[in-house]
Order: sequence, then structure tokens, then C-alpha cells
Amino acid sequence: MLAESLALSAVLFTIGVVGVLTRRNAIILFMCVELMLNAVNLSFVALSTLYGATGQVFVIFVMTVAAAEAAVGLAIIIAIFRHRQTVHLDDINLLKG
Amino acid sequence: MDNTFHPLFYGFHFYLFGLIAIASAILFVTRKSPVAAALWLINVMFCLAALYVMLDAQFIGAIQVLVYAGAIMVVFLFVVMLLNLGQPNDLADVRGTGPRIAAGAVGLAILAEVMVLARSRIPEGYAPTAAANLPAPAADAAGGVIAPVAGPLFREHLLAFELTSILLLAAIVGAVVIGKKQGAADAR
Amino acid sequence: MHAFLDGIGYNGWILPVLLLFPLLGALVLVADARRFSTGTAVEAMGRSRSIALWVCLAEALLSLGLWWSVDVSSAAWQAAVTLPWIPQWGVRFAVGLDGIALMLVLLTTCLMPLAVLGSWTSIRERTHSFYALLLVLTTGMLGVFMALDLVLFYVMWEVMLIPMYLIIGIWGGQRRLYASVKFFLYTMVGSLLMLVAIIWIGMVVRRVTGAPDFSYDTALQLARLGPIPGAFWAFLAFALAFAVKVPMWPFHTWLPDAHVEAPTAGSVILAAIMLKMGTFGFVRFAVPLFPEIAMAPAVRSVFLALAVIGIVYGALVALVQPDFKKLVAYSSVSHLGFVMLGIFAMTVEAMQGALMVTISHGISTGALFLLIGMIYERRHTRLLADYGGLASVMPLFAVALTIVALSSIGVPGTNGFVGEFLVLIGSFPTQPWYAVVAATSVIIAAAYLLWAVQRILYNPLTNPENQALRGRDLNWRELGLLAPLLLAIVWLGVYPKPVLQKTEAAASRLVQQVESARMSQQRAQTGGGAR
Amino acid sequence: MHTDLSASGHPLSDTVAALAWLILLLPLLGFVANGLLSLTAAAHPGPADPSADHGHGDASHGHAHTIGHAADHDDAHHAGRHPAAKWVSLIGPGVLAVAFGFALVTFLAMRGAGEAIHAPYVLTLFDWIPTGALQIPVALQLDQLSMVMVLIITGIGTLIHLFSVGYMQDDPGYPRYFAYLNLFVFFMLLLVLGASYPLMFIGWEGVGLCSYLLIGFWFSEEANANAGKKAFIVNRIGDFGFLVAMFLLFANLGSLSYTGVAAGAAGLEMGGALVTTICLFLFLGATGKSAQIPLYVWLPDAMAGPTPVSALIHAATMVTAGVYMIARSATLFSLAPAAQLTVAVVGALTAVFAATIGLKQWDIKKVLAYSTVSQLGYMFVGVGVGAYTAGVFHLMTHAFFKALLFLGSGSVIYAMHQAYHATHAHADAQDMRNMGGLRRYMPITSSLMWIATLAIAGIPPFSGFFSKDEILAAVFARTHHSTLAEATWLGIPGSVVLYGVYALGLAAALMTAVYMTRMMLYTFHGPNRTGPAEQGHLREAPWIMTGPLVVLGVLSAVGGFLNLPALFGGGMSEILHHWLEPVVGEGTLRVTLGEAAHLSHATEYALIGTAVAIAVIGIAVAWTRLKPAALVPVSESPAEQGLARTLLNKWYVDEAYDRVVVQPTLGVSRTVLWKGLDTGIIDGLFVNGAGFLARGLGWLGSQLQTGRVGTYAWVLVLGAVAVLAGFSFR
Repeated sequence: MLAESLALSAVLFTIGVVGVLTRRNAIILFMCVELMLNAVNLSFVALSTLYGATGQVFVIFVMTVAAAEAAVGLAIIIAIFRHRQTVHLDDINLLKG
Repeated sequence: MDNTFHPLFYGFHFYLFGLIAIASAILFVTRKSPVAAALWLINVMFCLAALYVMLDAQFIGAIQVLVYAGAIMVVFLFVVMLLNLGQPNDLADVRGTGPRIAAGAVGLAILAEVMVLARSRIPEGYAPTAAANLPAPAADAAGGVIAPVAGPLFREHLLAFELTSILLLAAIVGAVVIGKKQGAADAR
Repeated sequence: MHAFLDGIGYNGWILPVLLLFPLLGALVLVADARRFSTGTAVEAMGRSRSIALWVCLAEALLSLGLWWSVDVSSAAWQAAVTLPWIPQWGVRFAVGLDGIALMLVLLTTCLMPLAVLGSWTSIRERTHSFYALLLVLTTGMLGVFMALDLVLFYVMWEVMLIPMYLIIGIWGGQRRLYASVKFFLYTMVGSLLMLVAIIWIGMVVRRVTGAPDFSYDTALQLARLGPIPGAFWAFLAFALAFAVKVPMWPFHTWLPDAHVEAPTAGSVILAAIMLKMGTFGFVRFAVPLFPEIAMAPAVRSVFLALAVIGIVYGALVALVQPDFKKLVAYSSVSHLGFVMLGIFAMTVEAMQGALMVTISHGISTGALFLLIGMIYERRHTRLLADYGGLASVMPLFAVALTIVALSSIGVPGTNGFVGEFLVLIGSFPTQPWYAVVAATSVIIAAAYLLWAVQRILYNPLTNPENQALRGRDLNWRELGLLAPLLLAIVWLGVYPKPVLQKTEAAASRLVQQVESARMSQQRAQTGGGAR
Repeated sequence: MHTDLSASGHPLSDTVAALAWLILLLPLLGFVANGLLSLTAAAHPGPADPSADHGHGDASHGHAHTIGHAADHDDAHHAGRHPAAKWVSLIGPGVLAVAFGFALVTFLAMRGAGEAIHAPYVLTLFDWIPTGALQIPVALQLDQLSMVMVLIITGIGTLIHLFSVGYMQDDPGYPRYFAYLNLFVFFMLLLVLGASYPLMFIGWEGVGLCSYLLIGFWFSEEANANAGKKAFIVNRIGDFGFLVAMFLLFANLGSLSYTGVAAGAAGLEMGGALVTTICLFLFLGATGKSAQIPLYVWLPDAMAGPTPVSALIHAATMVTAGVYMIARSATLFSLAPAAQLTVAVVGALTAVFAATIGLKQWDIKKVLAYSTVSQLGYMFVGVGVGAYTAGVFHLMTHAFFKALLFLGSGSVIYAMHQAYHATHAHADAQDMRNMGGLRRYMPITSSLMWIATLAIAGIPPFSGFFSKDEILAAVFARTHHSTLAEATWLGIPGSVVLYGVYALGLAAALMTAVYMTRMMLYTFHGPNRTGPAEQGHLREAPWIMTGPLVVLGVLSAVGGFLNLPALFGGGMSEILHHWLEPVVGEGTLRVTLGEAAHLSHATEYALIGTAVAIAVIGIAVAWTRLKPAALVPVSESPAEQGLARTLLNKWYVDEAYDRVVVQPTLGVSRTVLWKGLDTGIIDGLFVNGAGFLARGLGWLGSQLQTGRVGTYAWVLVLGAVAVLAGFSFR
């Protein structure tokens, strides 16, 4: 089942990317990133059947990182929302070049 | 191991959960309201958990459900509720048709490349050494399912483990500081 | 005189003292400025300019001893002083003089007091820093002429650049910022390439002898080892850096802007001394270090062509300049084109002529800029159209301007002629066509300068502002300032023998060295052909 | 200054000739003295702080009024005498008189040495440019040719200096005038006494400089300043030719001194390309200085200077420098028949061309100017055909009668000025239409001017006849059996060319007679047109001015006997020819293939007959056809029509030069070189272009930082795709 799971992971990852590119809402953007991370986890796990448990160890780390990222990201979104009353990414462009 | 005994059953379930995962992922991306999107994402996560279990990563499957779907997605939902973003109508969320087509094209491009790479020969440098090709981490009696994961976690990757813990700590402090009320920050 | 100089071991300490003395003067000025910050601007001006003048005069007097103490006939470096500086890299504080460098050092030290006197009343604010910069500039220039170590040469090259940039940038005219930045970037680009070449030489020496050594003499030995790969690019880097400074034709556009916007003293030094850095660089570094490349027919004809284009182009464009300073700037491009023609014609007469043109151009163009400064102080305009009929209200000025203009045109009996005549007659045997084309600039030079002099001195005195100049002819300071220059113009024109003899030995040594290198290269080619 | 008597063996070395450098030094001292007098009087150093513009200044303003101030008055003649005028009148001419005395004594010493002198006496003073192979000492060469020239210069120079004392006495720039005049004589002497081409070149450019200063003497008039500038630049074009000739000489013969060149020339082969090019470049130099066809345009404008200047510089001495130079390089020229033919042809063409313009000029000085250009053409024909003695002889006689004519016109103009000054009229004092009938008021000047006119026309026994006739005879003699006859000029055989030159010579002689008589008629005969009030004030110029005229009159009358053709003189004949034998003799013989011009007596008489007939016809035609009575003063006279107008406007040559040469050069250098290339391409494209490029790249970079997260996501993904593509296609 290795090939199929890798294919699935690729598809999920691509859907995540398409989501990131198309959606303008910060929250949904975050979720798409989460989806991409999950896709990666899947491929980790799939390959761990071949290369041993280190794959799964990495999945754990990925999850922790994802959790940390989500926490901080959401905190930021909340701070922005409180300040600008919107989560539209296009309106938040203070860092214009 | 399992597939040797009941290939059909194993294969069927595998494809079942795969398709469900893809469908819900597509639906997740196309939903207007963040809440619906979140729920579809949780669904994807459950399918993945199932796949993990089928791939002999039972611990990871449990963690997936427990941490990912349970904790992180709950936080997302919580934030959505907190900021009252639920109304789908006022958010012209999705970009115009032009960017969407472009995004689709990019997605296809990535898929195509991955397919090409998948078929290409794995260069000799990266091929798995014979030693690594030992049988799948059989659930030996003593450690149960977790032992094959816990062993390397606390032996080779101890440092990484400690670092992630520090990372989590930092994230927590960060989230608290950023999330604090605006007024308190100005008081300093 | 010799006994006296040897008695005090003059040659032993003079060159380092010449370098450090102006810096000392600059420090005194800086100290004085801080201690005296209470007084009015006019008092500050008085104090600072007199300090600067005394320092420059002392420097000039000190340097006059060199005329006797330097024995030009011997091949060794005269008054040489070598102190270890950065031993690991083989960099030494090595200074020394030969006939060519001697004349340029004397030109610098003698012109500096005149430059200070020239800006006696025209520089009014921040005078302390102005004169301090002038003194630092002197050190930089003298250092460039004396350096016998490539790294010291490069350091002095940069030390000279910064004060001039500030002088133009702070005390200049309206478009001074544009002009100073352009001047700085132009020279900087060139000199960075030169730095690369210097380091390349250091590395080649290290490869050959084991230890990196930047002294000029070892670099000279390098030339005798025959062709080294990459030597062409090193020569090109040196040549570009000096071509920008000369300025040779395509790289000259910084000169008119820098001259127009620089204050009088800045213009005088820029024209009289700093342009000679380029030609001195060619004579001292670019050609001797890479003789066979410099004299390769293709390279040589390119430089000759650029020189001659510079001569005719500079003269033609000077013909149509409305601004007198720009006119003189373009005429400098033309005169220095003569120097390059003399250098690359590579005969003793042409080389002597080239050195004679550098000295006489320094004197006559320096005097011309001083005169422009004087009328600019009175009328605050540089456009020739605003003047007319000054000869009847300012007779002394008229006499001085006529003599200096004639020397710049190159009328026999003045210094201009001797140099140009030697360059042309020296370069004719080897480059007949280049010499003839260059000779046509003699006509155009007469045209543009006489036309300019006529528009200033002669035409009817109609402009009331010019009539107001009636009682304000040159004052005693300005006359005292011009007297040595006019004297030098006539003296060098009638009896140039002493100067020519001072530079003859060095010039003929250079020519023989380059000719022998070229002959050996040709033999190698013809001989090599068989291999 | 050590007089290195290396030529001590020379017979002249112990005589007064050793002090030849004194002749040279005296005018220089005169210049320095007059210059100081002029400067000290005019110079008032300004206030210490020049930029303090305190309006019109304090007392110093008033004081400066008298000195150097009047120069900007239109009429510079009456602003009050210069305080140092007394001293200047003494120094100026005095210095020259002493020099002339010295020259005479040296001349007598040279005659005394008689035939013993074959080698020139070279007196080396000090080293000028000692570099490598080029050793140019400041050396004076005293031989027969330079002696003749020195005598002419100092002799006529003294007379003209005396005349100028009277003429320029009231001019405020009086010391400045004499300073320049003395400086001019110094450079002219240096030109003729120099022992090498560079020395001659110093004198060459020096006289050009002094003519620039003197033409533009009244510089407050823009026309005068322009004329001075034009003279210097046109001379400079000639000097370019001289320079290139010197380069060729040095590069090929290795030496620049006359003796060295003469020795080197022996090795050159006859009619070779090298020697022809050298001679042609020398001739280019000569055309610049002696106003021949291509470069003559500056001489008529040079009349803007004071009249004595025109007499000295633009008639007697400077313009003859070209003739002297060709005579001096006789050895070179005789080796290049093609070059000699060019000289002769250009000389003949100039003679005719200038004469045509002279016919229709109204300004008395312009008539004389064009007559000078024409007579110079004659001299070039003389030296061109190898008859160097004839050329020098005509040079000498021309110096006599042309100086007389110019000074005469000077005293006429002076008288007219006095008249107009008295009645405060503002009419042109030089225009012949305002003169007429001056014979009654200025009998001496008019009779002396008649002598000069007859001389220039070529009426025997006056000097002009002998010198002009000898040139024409020499041309005729060389039409067959001479190196010139065999040579070809642009394909035309030599003899045909020489016949053409002879014909042109006769035509020029005819026109000379016509315009000179026209000038005399209009100025001295017929009714007076100056105006009733002024007539009272018309009178002879003071003796200080008319004295030199008398001396010149005598010289023009008897000058011809210096070189009588062998036909008449018997023992007394060809004195000048024998005198110049050692210097130019050898060159002449080479041209005439060894024998002197062996015209049979019959042909000589025929030639003399035609020449005299031409002169008489010319005068008669002018006398009968011209009606001075019909003339009216300038104010009322109608504009010229047709050919007369073209001649008056000198065939529009100046305008042509301006449109063909001057304007295009200025236009090209302004639009193409300066604006186009310099500021446009080099500055605009490269320098500022580089700056613009840097700024552009900066701007481009900033466009990426839009602040929108979406953009960054896109860039990220595109980057990933690119990387993947890279791998997949590897």
C-alpha cells in the first residue's frame, strides 16, 4: 500500500496548496496548511513501514510543531482582528515594500 | 503482514478511506463558511487516522485523533466562534476565477511532477540500506505498539524531543502575550 | 649646496617629513578650530588661512632642497626611505624619487601656497576644515608621487580622493553634489579595479618567490619573467584607473562638472596636480610593469587613437563652451591628450615632451583657473557672454590673462610651446599620422582661447556691471600670487634646459626599458613562431 | 649667456658681428621699457577684498580716468596725451635707430671681409631644448641673406617708428603701442637671424602674436578685435604647415638647423616625394604668413590696426617672412620642381586675384592691402621659379615703395582726422570718396606718393620696374631648358605652366598700374569732396611724419640701381645678385641647370619693352577713363552694382569661408560633439544611465514586497514548482 498512500498524500498536499492559493480568509488558510502537514504526515507514516520507526517519530514532531504554529498563528489572527476587524489577507498589508 | 492474509479486505478499506479523505478535502477547500471547512478538515483527519492504523502506526493514529483532530481543530473552531466569523455571506472569501484557475493549474503541475518523480529511479545514494529493510516494527509483546516509536524517540532523537518541548513552551507564552487584551500592552 | 644638504642628511628624512608635515598642519588647524570656536567667521577665516599659508610655504621651502639633493643620473631611487609596515603581506612604507617624480613633487609643493592664496577671500565659511582638507590633500598627492610600494600607492590614491570630494561637495557651486558624487564614483570604480590588479601582482610575486611582496622593484622584475597569464587584464585594470584620472577621451565627462562646481583652490589643484596622477600612473606603473602588453601594436594604437581623439575632441568642444571654466576643463582634456600621445609614442623626445606638458599645463591651467576665480569673485558669473571690455577697466588683469592664454595656446617663448613641440616632434617618427592630426589642435586651441579672451577683455564695454569694475583691478595679493606663475611661464619657455635635464635620465631609462622588453617580446614571437 | 665662439675660425668672429645678438636685444629692451611705462601708469591694484562691491569706488576712480580709460572712446585720437609720452617717443624709435646703426656696421664688416665669407657665421648663445637626439640651441646665423633682411627691417622700421611718433602721439595707449611695435621688431629680427627652423618658428609665431596685438590695438571696437583674432588664427593654420614640415625634416634628415638641413638635403633625390611634401608644407606655412591664395583673408582685415602698423607689418616686414623662408630653404626647394611650380602658380594666381579686388575698393588702405597681397604674389613667383635674388630684390623695393604708400596714406588719414576733428564731423577718414583734390593741400605727400605709384606700376627708372621686370624675365628664361620646364605640374608640362605664369604676371602688372592710378586720381586730383568747412583744416602732416616719407621716396626712386640687369649696368650691374651668391646661388644654378638665365639681348629688350608698355597703358587707361569729378562723398554715393559689387565684397570669399569652414565646425562641435556625444551619449547613456539602472533594479525589487500574504504564498509555490520541475527534467 506504499505507492497508493504516497499518491494520496500528494493529492491531499496539492489540495492544501490550492486552498492556500485561493482562500483569502486567514483561518481557512491556516487550516489548509494543517491539511498540507497532515498529507506530509501520511507520507512519513507510509515510508516508516519501509524505513523503520523514525518516520513516525518525525510525525510526532510535526504534530507538535503544527500545534505550536496553530496556537501562535491564531493568537496573531485574533490580535489583528481586534485591531482591524477583518481577517481578509489582502487588507492586511502594512508591510508594503 | 495484514495484507498477506486478507488482501482484499485491507485493500478495500484502504481505498475507501482514501477516497473519503480526498472528497472531504475537496469539500473542505470549497466551503465558504469557516465552520463547515473546519468540520470537513476534521473528517479528513479521521480518515488519515484510519489509514495510519492500517499502516501499522497505531500510536500515530491515536495521537492523530487525540491531538490533531481533537486539540488543534478544536482551537480553530474556538477561534472561529470567538471572532464570530461564521457568516458566509459577507466574506467574498474566494478570489476571482482567474487566480482559482491558476491555482488549479499549479496544483496539477505539482501533481504531475510528483508522479514523474515517483516513477524516476531513486538515486543510489538514497536507497534504503539493507539493514533498514528489517521487517515492519512488529508489535512485540513487551513494548506493545508504542515501543518501536518510543525507543528511537528517547534514544537518537532525544535532543529533538527536548527542543520541541521548548518550542511548545515558547508558543504558549507567545500565544498568551499576543492574545492579551490590547489595553494591557499599552499600559507599559 | 650639496655639502649643506648632505651635512644634515637631507635625503634621509625629507620625504617622510614632506608627507607628515601637512598632516601636522591639518591637526593644528583642527585643534585651533575647536579652541577658537567663539570668534566670528571673519576672524576664523583670517586665522585658518594664515596657518595654512605658513604650513604650505614651509613645505615648499623644505621641498626645494630636493632640486639639488636628488641625483637624477643614478638609476637608484633618490632620497629613498623604507620602513616595514605590514610585514605579513610584504607591504612596506617605501618612498623614493626619480627625475619624473621629483618635478611633480616640486610642482605640487610650489602650487599649494598659491592655491591657498587663491582662496584667500573667496572661502568664507567653515574655513578651518577647508584648509585642513587642503593640507590632507597635499599629503595624498605627494604620497602618490613618492610611493615605491603598490599598496602605499593605492592608499595614498584614496587619501587624495576623499578631501577633493569634500572640497567640491561642500564649498562648490550650485550642482556641487552631483559633480562631487560623479567625480568620486568615476575615480572609485577605476581605482577598485586597480586594487584587484595590485593584489594580483602580490599573489604572482608570492607564487614566484614564496612570500607576497608589493614593492615596486620586485614588480618590475616580474615584467622580465616574460608573459604571465592574466597580465593583460591587470594592465587593463591599471590603465582604466589611470585613464579615468587622466582623463582620456571616453572617461572625461566628470572633469567639466568637477571643475565648474569646484571652488577656485579646488579647480586649481584638480587641474594642475590631480590630473597628473593619471599620466604619472601610466609612466610609473602601467607601462613599465607591463611593457610588452602596453607596447603591443593593438593596445598601443588603441591608446594613441584615444589620446588623439581626446586632443581634437577636447579642443573642438572647448570651442563652443559658454562657461569659461568648462572651456578650460575641456582644454585640459586636450592638453593631457598630448601627454598620453607623448607617453605611448615611446621616444625620448616624446616622453620628455609629455613630462614638459604636464608641468607647463599645471602652471598655465593653474594660473588660468586662478584668474577665473579672481573675476568670479568680482562678477559672480562664469559665462563669457556676461563679460566684455575688461581690458580698459582692469589693465593688470588683462595683461595677466593674455600672457596665460598665450602660454596655454602654446605660443613659442612660453612654456606651453616647448612641451607640445617636443611631444609632436618626438611622436612623429614613430606615429606620423597621429602626430599630424594632433598638430591640428594647435589651430583650434588658438581659436577657442583667443575667442574667449576677446569676449572677456576686448569687445565694447557696454555692460554696466563691467564698468563698475573700474577701480577694482587685481590687488597686491593677487599680483603676488600670479607673479611666480607668469615668471615660470616665461622662464620655462625661454630656458627649459634645467627642467629637461632633470627628467632626461629617467625618461631615457624608461624608453630603453620598454624598448628592450618589446624587442625581446618580438624576438620571442618570431623565435617562438618556429616552436 | 656665453657666446660660444665655436665658429671662431670664421673671419667675422672677431669683428663687431660677434655682437649681433645686441641687434636682437635692443628692441627687446625697448619692449620691456615701454611695457613697464605703460603698465606702471595704467596699473592701480584694486582693494584687498575684491568681492566687496563698494559701488563705483572712491578716489581711485577719478584718478584712473585719464589713463587706459579713453581706449573705449570711438575716436581714440584726442583723449589727451599719455604722461610718459616724452620718454616713449625717445625709447621706441631710439632703440631701433641704434639697432640700425649696429646693423650697418655689421654690414660694412661683412662687406669688408669680401669674398672670404662662404660659410654662414653661426653664433650660439645658449641651449634652448637639449633632449635626446633633438638639440636646439638658441643660435643666430649671420649671412648675406639675413644681413639684407636685417637692414630692411631695422632701416624701414626706424622710419616707421619715427612716423608713428607723430601719428600716434595723442593716443592714450601710446606706450603700449610702442611696446608692441618694439616686440614685433624683436621677433622679426629673431625670425631672420635664427640659425634653425625652430628659432625661425619662434620669430614666426612671435610676429603673428604682435600683429594680433597691434591689429586689435583699439580693442574697444569689436571689429578690430575680430580682425586681430582672425589674423592670428589664419596665421596659426599656416604655422601648422610649418610645424609638420619641421617634423618631416627632423624625422628624415635628423637635424633642424639650416646647415644641417643643407647637408642632409644633398642626400635627397631630385623631385622625390619626401622633399616635395616638405616644401609644400613649408609653402603652406608661407601662405599663412604672407597672405597667399588660400590664407590671404586676414590681411585686408588687418587694416583695422593703426596705419604705421599696416606699413611696417603688413607691407614691409612680416608678410615678407614667407618669401624669406623659401629663399632660406633654397636648397630644398630647388630639389622639388613640382613644389616650385606650385609656389609660382599660387603666387601668380594671388597676384591677379588680389589685383582684381583692388580695382573696386573705396577704402584707401584696403586698396593698398590688396596691392600688397598682389605684389607678394609676384615675390612668390620670383622665388617659386628659383630666381631667389629677384624675389628678394622685389621684396626690398616693395618694402620701400609700399611703406611709402602706406605712410603716405597714413598722413592723408591723419590730415582728414584733424579736419574732421576740428569740425566734429563723423565721416570715414579712410574712404577715397570723401577725399579728392588733396594735391593742393598736401603737395609733398602727393608728389612722393606719385613716385611710389610710378615705382609700383613699373615705370623705369624707378625701383619697381627693375625688380618686377627681373622676375618676369626670370620666369620667361625658365620656360625652356630648366628643371622646372621638364617637370610637370598636375600633368601640365612645366614650360606651359611657366608661360601661363608669365601671362598672369603681365595681367597683374596691368591691373596694378590701373588701381594705383585710380587711387592717386581719386585722392589727390579732381575736386575736393571732404566738405567746405573741413578744407580749411586740411594741411601737410608735421615734419616728423613727412620726413620718413621723403627718405622712402628717395629709396623707391634709386632702389632699382641695387640690382641693374647685366644689360645696362656693366660694372655696376647685379650687385645684390653677387651679394646673395653664397647663400642662394647654388639653389638658383640647380634650377637653371648650371647656366644663369641666358636670355639673348634681343629677347631681354623685348621683355622690358612689353613690361613698360603694359605699365604705360595701365596708367593711360586709368587716367582717361576715370572721372574723379563724377565722384560724390560716401553719404550720397549710390551702392555698387554687378561685378563692381562682387569685387567690392572681395568675391564673397570671407562669407564662403565662414559658411564652408567656420559655421560647420562650430555647428558640429556644438550639436554633435558637445550636446550629442558628450552630454548625450557618454554622460546621458553611460554615467547617468548606470545610475538609472541601479535605481530601476531597486524599484523592481520593491514591487515584490506588496505586503499581501497571498503574493508571498504564490511566490513560494511557484518557486517550489520550479525546483520540482528542475528535478523532474534532470
